Amino acid sequence: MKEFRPRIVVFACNWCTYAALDLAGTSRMKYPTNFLVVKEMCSGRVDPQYVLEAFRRGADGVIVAGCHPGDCHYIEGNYKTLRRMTLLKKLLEEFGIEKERFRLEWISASEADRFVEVANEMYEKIKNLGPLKIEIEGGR
Amino acid sequence: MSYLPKPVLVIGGGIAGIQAALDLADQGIQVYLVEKTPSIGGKMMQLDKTFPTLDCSACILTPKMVAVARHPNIKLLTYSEVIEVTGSAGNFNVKILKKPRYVDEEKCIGCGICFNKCPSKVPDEFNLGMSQRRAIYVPFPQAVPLKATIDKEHCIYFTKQRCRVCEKVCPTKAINYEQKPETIELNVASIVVATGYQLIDPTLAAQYGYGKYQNVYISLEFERLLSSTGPTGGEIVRRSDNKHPKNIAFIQCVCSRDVKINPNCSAFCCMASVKHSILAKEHLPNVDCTIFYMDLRAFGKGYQEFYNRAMREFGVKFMRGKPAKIEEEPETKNLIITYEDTFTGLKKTMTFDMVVLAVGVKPIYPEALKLPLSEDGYVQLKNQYLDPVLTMIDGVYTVGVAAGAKDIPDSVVQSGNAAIKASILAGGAQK
Amino acid sequence: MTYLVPQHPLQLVELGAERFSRCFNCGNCTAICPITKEKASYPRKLIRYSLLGMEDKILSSTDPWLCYYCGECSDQCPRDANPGSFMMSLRRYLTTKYDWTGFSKLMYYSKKAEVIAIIVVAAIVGSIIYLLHGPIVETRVELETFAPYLTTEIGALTVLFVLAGILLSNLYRMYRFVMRDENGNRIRVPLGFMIRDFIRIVPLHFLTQIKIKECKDRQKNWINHLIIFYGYAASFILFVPLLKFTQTNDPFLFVNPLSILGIFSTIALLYGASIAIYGRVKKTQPMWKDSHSTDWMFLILLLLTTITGILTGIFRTFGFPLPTYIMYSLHLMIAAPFLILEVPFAKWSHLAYRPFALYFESLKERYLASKR
Amino acid sequence: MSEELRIGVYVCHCGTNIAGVVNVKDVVEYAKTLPNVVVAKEYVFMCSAPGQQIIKEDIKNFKLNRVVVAACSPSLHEPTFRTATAEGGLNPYLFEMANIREHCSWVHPDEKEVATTKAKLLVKMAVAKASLLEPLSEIKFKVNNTALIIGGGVSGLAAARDLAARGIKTYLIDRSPTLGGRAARLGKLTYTEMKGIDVFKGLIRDVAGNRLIDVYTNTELVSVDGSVGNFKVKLVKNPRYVDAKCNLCGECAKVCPVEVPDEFEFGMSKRKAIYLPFKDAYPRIYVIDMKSCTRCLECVKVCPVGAINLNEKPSELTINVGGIIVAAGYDPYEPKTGEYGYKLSNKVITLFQLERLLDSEGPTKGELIVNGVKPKNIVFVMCVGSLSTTPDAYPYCSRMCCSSTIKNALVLREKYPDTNIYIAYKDVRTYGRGDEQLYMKAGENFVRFAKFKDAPKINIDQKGNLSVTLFEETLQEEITIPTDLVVLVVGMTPPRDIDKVRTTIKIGCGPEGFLREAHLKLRPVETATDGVYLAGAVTGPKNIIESIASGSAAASRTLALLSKEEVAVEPLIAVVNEDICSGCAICVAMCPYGAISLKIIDKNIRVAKVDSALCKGCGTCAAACPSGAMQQYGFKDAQIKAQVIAAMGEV
Repeated sequence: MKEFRPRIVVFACNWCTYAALDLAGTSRMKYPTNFLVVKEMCSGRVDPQYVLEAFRRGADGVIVAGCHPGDCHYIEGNYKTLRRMTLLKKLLEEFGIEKERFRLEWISASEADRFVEVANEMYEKIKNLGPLKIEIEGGR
Repeated sequence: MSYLPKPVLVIGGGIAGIQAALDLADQGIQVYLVEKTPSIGGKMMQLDKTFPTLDCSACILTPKMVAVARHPNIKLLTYSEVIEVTGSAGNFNVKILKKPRYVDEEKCIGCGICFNKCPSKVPDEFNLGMSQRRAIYVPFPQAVPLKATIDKEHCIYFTKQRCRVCEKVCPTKAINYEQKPETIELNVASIVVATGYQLIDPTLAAQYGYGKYQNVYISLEFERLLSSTGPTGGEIVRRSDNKHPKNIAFIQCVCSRDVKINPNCSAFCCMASVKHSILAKEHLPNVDCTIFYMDLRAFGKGYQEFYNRAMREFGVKFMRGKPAKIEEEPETKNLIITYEDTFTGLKKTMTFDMVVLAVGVKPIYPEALKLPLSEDGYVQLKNQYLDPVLTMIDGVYTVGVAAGAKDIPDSVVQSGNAAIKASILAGGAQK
Repeated sequence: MTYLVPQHPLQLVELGAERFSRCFNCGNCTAICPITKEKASYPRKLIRYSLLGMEDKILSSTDPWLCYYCGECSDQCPRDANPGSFMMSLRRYLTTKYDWTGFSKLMYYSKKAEVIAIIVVAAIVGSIIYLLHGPIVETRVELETFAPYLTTEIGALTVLFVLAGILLSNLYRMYRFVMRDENGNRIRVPLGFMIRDFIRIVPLHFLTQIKIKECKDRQKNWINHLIIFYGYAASFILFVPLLKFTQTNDPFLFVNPLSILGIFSTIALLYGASIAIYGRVKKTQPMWKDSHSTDWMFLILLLLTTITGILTGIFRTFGFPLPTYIMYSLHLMIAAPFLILEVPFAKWSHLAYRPFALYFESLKERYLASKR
Repeated sequence: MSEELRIGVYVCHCGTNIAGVVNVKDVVEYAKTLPNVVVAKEYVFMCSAPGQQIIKEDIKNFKLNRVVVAACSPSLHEPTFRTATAEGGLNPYLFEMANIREHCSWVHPDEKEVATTKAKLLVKMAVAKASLLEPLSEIKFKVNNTALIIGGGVSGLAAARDLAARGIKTYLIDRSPTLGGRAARLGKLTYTEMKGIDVFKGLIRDVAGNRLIDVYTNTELVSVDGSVGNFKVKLVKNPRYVDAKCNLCGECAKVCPVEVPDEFEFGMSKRKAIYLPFKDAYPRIYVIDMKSCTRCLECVKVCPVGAINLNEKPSELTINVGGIIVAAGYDPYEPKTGEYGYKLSNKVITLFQLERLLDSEGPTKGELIVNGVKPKNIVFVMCVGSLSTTPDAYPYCSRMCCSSTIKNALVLREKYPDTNIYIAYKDVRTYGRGDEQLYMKAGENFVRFAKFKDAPKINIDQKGNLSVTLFEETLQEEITIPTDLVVLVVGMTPPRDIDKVRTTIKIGCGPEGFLREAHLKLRPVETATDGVYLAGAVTGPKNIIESIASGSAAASRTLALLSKEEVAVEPLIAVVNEDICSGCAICVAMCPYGAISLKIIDKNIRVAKVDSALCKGCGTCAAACPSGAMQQYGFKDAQIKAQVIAAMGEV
């Protein structure tokens, strides 16, 4: 049987987390493959429906990440993200999507190591959980 | 009447020079930015992170470097030196020596094939000799311009008339061993001196045994150790045995605040060491960090808060007292520091795996300018208050550490100050 | 809690503490000092006490007497505040404080007073000799006849007892100043301990001055110190208790054991004083870099005493009666002020203060131990 | 859009940086299989001139209308390839980048096969998004090349001086009746024989009468509209009650019956209700302090030139400027009554009061006289209001006080050689050029330093005698210093009403209220709001030299903006589909920039409207829009979803 490799979508803001992922690269850090980054200008751009869409299309996990509270490039976009994603978390659990599969993280441009830490942790947990057990549009 | 503004010369491609050049260029002034090394970036490029925000230094600097390279108003002259300046404010005639890179800048695409193949290995200045580069090299991967340079002194072709490997492998045929030095003559309205600093020779503080004991480092070396692009790939390991240190001492005011060596305070070392101790803790969570200081000069915005964080969140120990000497344990190469804890009045010794000396700085000036200096070794200013960047020579401004030891924000502010002054001279009252 | 006396410690500057107010309190001096122990925190703390105006702390401290001025601290001081010379000045300062007569102060703070004092004492001795000398035999050298033994001995012993008395009383004052706890309260230790520690410490350190050796590279210095000390002691023994056998009418004999001792003492003193004078002129050692006027006076008087002694011996040996008597008178006129002024009031007194400082320190520790 | 999609994909080797891990050939072959891809190529360095040439030629040869480059991070070379795309004749926003270096080859060096798969997925995602890209054009605004400077202290003056020297029309406003700010009140300065007033006079020489500088004193900010390059600023000019006819005869002040503490002298002397703020005030015109004026009209009667008009009313004026410099300065920390004995004894004064006492033009003509006597023992207590020494104190360091204190101590020692001076300090932070030498000079002059950790106590006995008790940290002992005068070295705090200015202009501040710069290290005089700059101590404590330098630096950045004909803004801003918008106004509340308003189309139909000049393009509004009417250019729902969908499935 082929090894299960969770596929995880990362919604990263342009100013902090995307830069942190770049830094992870320039610092030659290592983290599991299959973290696929979708860039936004601000984590505040992440509409909860994107997360749902990702799960619906077969993502095994989703990370929404942005600047630390207070550091938002757009003054307070990340506070709005926080509000939305807190609500979304509850909703996802209702849908039967394990809470380990969704994370909201604050990762500043200099915290490449933090991303690597989150990635490793999440990858392990989801690997243990196995593939998402909901119906997936278009099949797997 | 309207006329085109005259150009301005900025000497030094560190952060201060970069900022001055960008400010001027944005104001529509033609700028010549002269840098004596093959790339701009200066000392800030060698830093891993910056205090108190812990921003990655390269990440915030490289966009500025790229902006310099792309700016239509900036003519970048790297690997060049100012050799003669005549004339006066508004009308300086400057001669610049462009040293041969032996690589055609137009053709080189910075692909790096040549320096992978070059057989001659040389201590890498960018990593303070802790790693090696080749005789044909780019000082660091994000160099601007990203053009190779042949270091003539170590090139096998230049020393032994054979090899020419780089020429063979270069995909764009950019190597040119016949390149000659070039003299460029410019007429500029004003000159901004942003030539920065050099570290004072740490062996002058002989009691700390730098150069004698392997595990004694200077702060810039430690900065390279912390950096993922550094010689150890971001691992803090000891020179003697490549092992992680369990405890590190940081000694402040080495070759600073010492009337016999350098009476000036170097202004940024305290915060740099606080930053180092925090970063060391981040790299090696179990490492013990002790900072030996006399006065902890956390004076800038957010600095005191950063210092408090180091103390409270990271458990960095602060020991008030100037250590008298360092001795080495011959077998372990550990270092024994003798000091007085001035808060308890006890004389103690403590053993460390690694010691980092926060070495003081002294300014560098272009000789061609013959800038009058003050007693403290820094440039003399005409009217420190009303025109804080003006030297004794009208039309010549100094910024950054060349104008007194200072941190990055203060350097950037001075650059802006000098830029508008130079701009006024260059553009007159016209717009 | 200490109440500060906000006076500038300018007297220390007069006593030779150069630039010490530059101190920025880094502790480098304490750390580099080869003789400070874990708990002792000098010179730094003493500088701080002086600068802030905490005189009681200085008076109750024995630390200045433990320093032998190796100069390490001054070499490495980042402010070039010269802690070594500061410690030296503190010893001078304490000497003036221990002395109740005021002579010490006079001599240390005024060169003029010092010179006048010497001249006055010399004049008094001169007049006494003039008034009380015996018959002058011109045919042969009869020193005992010129300076009758009894008179001289009485004079010498009087001087000795007076000086010893003053010195002892100064030592007692030192004891009173020093024997205080951190809060300035007086402390006492049982007599038994006092006697035991006295026997254990004072003779040993008085006779060997072994502490100097703890300082860095001070072997030579220690030997020189001992040479002067024993040269001095020898001549003291020869000319005070043994005066009867040395100041005689008999001609000077080289093979006589007393003469050998005498020759040893003169050579030792001549050598020691010359080395010290040379050192101070050339400033070869840190401790010799900043000489106070009293240091010069001490050495000059020592040298002159020795030279006049030697000349007296030479004239006596070769049978020149008049020159012998005159030189001997001069010798006494120099030796007397030297002894009278230097022993209790100035530099010589450190020979007593240093071992006693160690002694009092030990007593203090006993007290603190008993407290614990 | 009916046009057929023709996408070109270019995969970069980046030397071995990518090719060493990712099988580039495989990726290219895979790219060719993706929908609408008409050409896929590889090259060793796409960013090099030859690499860019390939793109330009292919756009022509293959009639490409979308370009995808798989290479390094867009933060590095997106601009490069955008330019290349544009040079090839395509709209630069029809370009998309896949980051297969930082996000792939560099982080998965040991898993070549999986990394290749990931690279394919990333290319697939980029192609999916590229398919949905739209041509966009940068938004450009004409720049109004005038500037407004708020605050007439040294930093504001320096900024005005420099901008005017470069031909920029500048409005300089100050809410007090004179320019000069705080520096004009300082006595002898640290590194020179000049006094604070001399620096002020040096600056005012270039400002007064400058035809390019309009000075408005007694003037406050009312509102700021618009954005970078085009601000519309409303000001209110409060009445001075005395007009320019004033010939400074001073008769009015002589007859004025009202006496109040003189704020210029920190209350140490009195002034009248009609007064000249200080001798060299600018403008040099008397002013009436209406709060204390009794309207007795004595001054009006006596004025020989009829310059006084008690019925003057506030007037509003509106100006249009391209850039704004906020140079609002600072306030000294004001100790509470009883804090360090402040106000309990008139022998406890602040450093600023001491500066006035030592100034030859001060209330005592430069003689240090307190309570009628010359103090012999003086104690300076440092870090009052700073470094969290007391519960009310701020946590930060006020930076300038150490050298300022030492300077004053030296002035005192020189002037009164028999005074005994103690400086109770927490840390001596003489960081600046020449400061360390000053510190040593203080030592040489027997200025004594005592280090405390917790705030010293000021004791006042029944006779009014003062002493200072502190725990000397380096002696581990409590000491008490008897003294005749205690000087509280107060720190710098944000100006009291700064929040009003801040919220009017919409700029951020730090936890203590000092204004926040765009980037602490590299953009210290800019704010996150384009076109608004900061100068002087309003961003944090600074000394005079630093304030003047930052004033000039702010002028430099402002000039960089105002030198341009136009400002260009990336077009990645919000856009409303008015057909779907229900006018619910959720987005209006979301926008941190107030860029969204409701527009009335019909009587009952309101739709959201985005002010493209204010929108910064965060997309928060789009994420909140319940109907999907609000979108963001470059990040439309469909584009993002296409990326998400492309991230799934096998390759």
